[in-house]
Amino acid sequence: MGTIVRETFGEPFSARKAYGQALVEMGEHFPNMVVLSADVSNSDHSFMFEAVYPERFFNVGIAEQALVDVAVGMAHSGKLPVANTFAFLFATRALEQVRTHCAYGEANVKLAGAYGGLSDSFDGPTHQSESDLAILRSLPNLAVVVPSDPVSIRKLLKKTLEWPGPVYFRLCRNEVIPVFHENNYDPEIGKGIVLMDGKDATIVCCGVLVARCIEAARQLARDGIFVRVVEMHTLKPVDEELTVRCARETGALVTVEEHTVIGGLGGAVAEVLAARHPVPLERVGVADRFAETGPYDALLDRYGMSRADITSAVRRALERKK
Amino acid sequence: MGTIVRETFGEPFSARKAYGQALVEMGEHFPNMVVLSADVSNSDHSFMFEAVYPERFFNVGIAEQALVDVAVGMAHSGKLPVANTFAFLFATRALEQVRTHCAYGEANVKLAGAYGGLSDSFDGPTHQSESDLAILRSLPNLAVVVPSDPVSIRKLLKKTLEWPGPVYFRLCRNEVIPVFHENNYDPEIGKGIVLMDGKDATIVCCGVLVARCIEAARQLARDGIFVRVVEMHTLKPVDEELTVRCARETGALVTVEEHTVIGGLGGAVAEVLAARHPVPLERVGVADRFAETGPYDALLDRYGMSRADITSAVRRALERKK
Amino acid sequence: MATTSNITVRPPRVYPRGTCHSPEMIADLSRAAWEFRIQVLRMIYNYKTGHLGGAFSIAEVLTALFFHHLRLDPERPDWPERDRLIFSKGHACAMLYPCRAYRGFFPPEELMTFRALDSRLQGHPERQKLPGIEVPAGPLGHGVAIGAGMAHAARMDGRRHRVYVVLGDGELNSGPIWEGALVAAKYQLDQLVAIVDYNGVQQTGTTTHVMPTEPITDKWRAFNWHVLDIHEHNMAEVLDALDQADEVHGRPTVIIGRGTKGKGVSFMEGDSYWHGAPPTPEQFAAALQELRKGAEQWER
Amino acid sequence: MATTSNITVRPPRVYPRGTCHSPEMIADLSRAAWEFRIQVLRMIYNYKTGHLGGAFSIAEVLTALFFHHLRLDPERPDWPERDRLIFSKGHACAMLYPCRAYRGFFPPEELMTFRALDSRLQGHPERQKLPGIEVPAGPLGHGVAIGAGMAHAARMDGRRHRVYVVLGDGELNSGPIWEGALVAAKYQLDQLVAIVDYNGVQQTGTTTHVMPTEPITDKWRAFNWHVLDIHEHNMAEVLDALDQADEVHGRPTVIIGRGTKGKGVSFMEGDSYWHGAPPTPEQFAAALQELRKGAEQWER
Ligand SMILES: Cc1ncc(C[n+]2csc(CCOP(=O)(O)OP(=O)(O)O)c2C)c(N)n1
Ligand SMILES: Cc1ncc(C[n+]2csc(CCOP(=O)(O)OP(=O)(O)O)c2C)c(N)n1
Ligand SMILES: [Mg+2]
Ligand SMILES: [Mg+2]
Repeated sequence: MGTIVRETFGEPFSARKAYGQALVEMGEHFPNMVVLSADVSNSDHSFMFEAVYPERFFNVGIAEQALVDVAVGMAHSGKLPVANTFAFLFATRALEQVRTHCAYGEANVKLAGAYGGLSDSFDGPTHQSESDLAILRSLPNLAVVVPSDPVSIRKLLKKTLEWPGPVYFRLCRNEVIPVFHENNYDPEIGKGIVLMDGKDATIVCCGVLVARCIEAARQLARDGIFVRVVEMHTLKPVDEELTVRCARETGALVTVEEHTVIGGLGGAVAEVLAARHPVPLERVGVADRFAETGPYDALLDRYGMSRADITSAVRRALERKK
Repeated sequence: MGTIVRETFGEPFSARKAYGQALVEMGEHFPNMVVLSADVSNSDHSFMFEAVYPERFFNVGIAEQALVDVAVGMAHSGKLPVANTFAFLFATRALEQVRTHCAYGEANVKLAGAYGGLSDSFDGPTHQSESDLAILRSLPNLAVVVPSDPVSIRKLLKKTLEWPGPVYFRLCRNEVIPVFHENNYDPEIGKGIVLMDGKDATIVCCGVLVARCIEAARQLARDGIFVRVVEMHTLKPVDEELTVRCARETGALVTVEEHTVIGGLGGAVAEVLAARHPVPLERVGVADRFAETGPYDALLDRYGMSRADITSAVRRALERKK
Repeated sequence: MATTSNITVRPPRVYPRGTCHSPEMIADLSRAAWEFRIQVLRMIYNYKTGHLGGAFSIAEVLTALFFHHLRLDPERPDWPERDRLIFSKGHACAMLYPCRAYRGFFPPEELMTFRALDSRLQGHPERQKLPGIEVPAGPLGHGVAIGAGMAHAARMDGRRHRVYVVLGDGELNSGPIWEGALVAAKYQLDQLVAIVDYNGVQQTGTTTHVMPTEPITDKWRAFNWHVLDIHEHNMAEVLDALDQADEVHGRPTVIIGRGTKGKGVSFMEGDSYWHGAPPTPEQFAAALQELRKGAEQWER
Repeated sequence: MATTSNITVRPPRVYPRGTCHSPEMIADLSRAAWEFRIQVLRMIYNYKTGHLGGAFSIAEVLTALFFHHLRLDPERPDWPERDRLIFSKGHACAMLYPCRAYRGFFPPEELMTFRALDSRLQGHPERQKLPGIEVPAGPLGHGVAIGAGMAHAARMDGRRHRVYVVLGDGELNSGPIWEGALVAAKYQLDQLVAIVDYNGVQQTGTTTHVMPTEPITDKWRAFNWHVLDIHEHNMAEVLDALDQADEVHGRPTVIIGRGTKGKGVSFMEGDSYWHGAPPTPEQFAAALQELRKGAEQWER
């Protein structure tokens, strides 16, 4: 089990480049796959797919609503479309298209949300996505997947393409820390993964913060606090059984996500606990507000997702167990 | 306290007519108030305001994104705009406008979401709003208010207009049951109201289902189960203190809402409980799916919000207390 | 509650694409369009819910499409080579359902379940419930971009089938329509044809009052579409326009179908009240009589 | 990390609306536009983040607005009678900030904090942080409808101030723009003026390649706007067009400002690479030199 996570993390690697590479690789696996972008293909890195498969790539201009609807038309014609634009634009500007045609109409479109969380840090709050997971998780029939590192992006993109319905796939803009061993990491949509075991509490996390959670857990272990770390890469369908098991076995949970503490991973876990096995839960994330412009790491720290925020949330959760 | 709720409920009265009347009344109180609609003023009943104040009414056509943005421009020019269209359209088609300009830009626009929940029953799932509360609750700076009966519509509309920032005000299309005594019902945004006291469990509810909850509680009382009923008309900011107090004093909660059980009132309460006082919670609402076309009451019953659904959720919650 | 389902519609023959537009054919299709209006009136009267005005105005266009112009196989609703119909003004589906039923996609007996609980005939079309519905509709503004996606997929696969999108004129207020129009023109999607039910009325009033649409042909031309301008209640013009659109190369075509909301019932014509209101018993009887006269004028 | 803030900009005089467009004034404003480009180059080079291309192309328009055409009071940024500027293409705010700073809204010393943590100069404008910003911007497509709301509110209050909206040409792909255009025309909002930075390039390529915009004047005319068609880097044309727009009655006006993305730096002009990329040290030096020459040509 310990072998899923690298002993020493890898060198930071561009998440969007990893995504672009994965897209190209999938283009070969899935001959009916098409890729669309809305004049941001150099941001979302779908241009890498365009370079190899120009005839399967479509740039619809600055028209996110058309982006989704064109993809819907293609999906209903036997194509496997991956639509690309900023996460916040899927979650807001094109949300009616996503709801009516992907969620209700069950068009098998994959929505790749670039620049998720605070990762479009210098462009500021309008371009960041503090609420996308809550929004998209509330729609019936839509899966929500958040990969965390380059290996995870590649493997989960494949699973996302194989999944029989629409999926929101949330990505990061920046360099991220390679956390997983290529050979041992084998994610399934809808199944959380225990990355580290522990008995005192459980950290349930997703996305680029997984690395910070592992570091936090390792640090707590030095202080004699043994924390289980679960990567919940699928927010929907969320892994209820694993969540309940962690509640039962460790007695307190902490969720960690690059998102408001309302309605996202923290919300999903709070709902499962309340319904099945109430225990103390601390939710680490953005405190229901907009962030600002600045370097990515500085924003993560300032807006409540520092390593210290994680460790002290664990300590608070432990305190509440008593 | 018992005097807030009528002993015998009133005759069903059109919620949208009550809203239209309230709009007209407020037009006099608030001289800078303007009302906008997007070619649905005969649905949302803002036509009643138009009839009295034609020069303060704007029909922008079938253009919900412009609806919000025009209202934003007016708000930043000293007007107090009430924008009207279907709930699902605010929560999806115009959501980027709501997020960027009302939530982030803090434009003081009131968004009156007509045809909330399943109330546009015959138009079917596209026109119903199973996820609007989850979506809008996830945005920073936006208040979310759900009135329940004609008195509540009128009183909460006034509070909504007085509230210093943007508010999403969710309405029902159909005839609703007058529940409250005009003189004793005095709601404040952000404060839940204890409608009936009880010690065994608490029902936290909002919207037109408040009437059903009271009926359910009265029925349970006949079986010796004494349930507290709280009207949580404001989902955001949610009344944390009252929620925690109910958890502490009654030990088990049931949320009842005309909405998916993901992320709405049930989500808000689950988050508060997990963070402050974990107790068993049963969430009554739509089971994360789209509904269908049909008569309103039949849909409420079929999709999980019947009186029997409420009473059995209370019984399950009591069972879990043990 | 429901009146018994007394089926009175005599469907027209099916005239395969390419059939010469003989006077007999035109009369048969025109008569059928009037009879479909009668069916729609009954369906909406039955449960007192549904959209009459925009269903009546699109009768000739849908009749022409289903009984002549569209290549379809009711036995195989998912036949890959079928022409696609995107009924973007989904609220008017009370007219879509009879056309599909009498074309053989489902039993006409089901028509009177329109908008009832458990019916496959949802208030707005649902693709999972009813065979042949390509996409759900209801929220306005989607048809052009979805049609563009379908037309593009067809071209990629070397398929020659065509994609027809039926729009309302009020629907053109909606931004996503113009996004789709740009995309379709960029990709020169000549397999795509939009038909605007240019009936001059939207939900709360005339388009002149609510949101002026003129100069309508200039708008579409400025968005690089080929424009045909016809009278939508004249069956011969509808049939000819659909043929002409087949001959356009290198750009999508829009057919502006000038007509009348509530067409066929004098007291409903041009009045936005009848966008979504159901008739009283007296109104029902009066409307029925007028529609019967309309149908009779095409009997021969 | 940050280079020291060596302020080199000599702002122009403020020429109140109505001032005759003398050659001296035109030269002064033109020179300042070039110097603002230098300031922008420094700001973006400083933290290696920001949008150069679309900032450079809008230099003359913003200079004309802030130092001549807009009625503003920097001491009272919320003066109710002020003209409104809605900077809808918010990504190009690196040019908005110097214009506002040198016009007196905040100290030019702050300019070099652009995009730093704790700066009031956010990556896209934030109204709560910086006085004078009317609305946030960043997500494209809002300006016209918001401007319509402001123009309408002004008319209701009997105020004569005007509302200016600056749009990108790629931004016109966006549906909400056309919704706003319809609303503004319906209400005949002649206090509203949109200016399109028609620089022929959007984020991932030319507009011809990504999403063709032509025939652009036909589009706006078909949406019932008055259209003026000018060269946006020609200060005299910009000033004249703004005056002409004041004289239009009964409909909103759009000024199509034909120009060049990345204007002023030969290797940036017309190349979408420079939409959002920061320069290397060598590119910075080369660009600086070209921009200085540009400014010098207006020295007199
Ligand atoms: C996006 C959206 N906004 C509003 C509505 C409500 N609505 C349904 S039909 C309609 C009027 C449509 O007018 P038009 O397009 O002219 O259709 P027709 O005249 O053919 O009925 C409106 C506003 C909707 N269905 N979708
Ligand atoms: C709705 C939306 N979609 C995408 C983007 C990302 N984006 C920022 S600028 C830009 C290109 C803008 O091109 P244009 O309007 O021509 O501006 P300019 O050439 O003046 O820079 C894009 C796609 C955005 N900000 N908003
Ligand atoms: Mg119409
Ligand atoms: Mg441009």
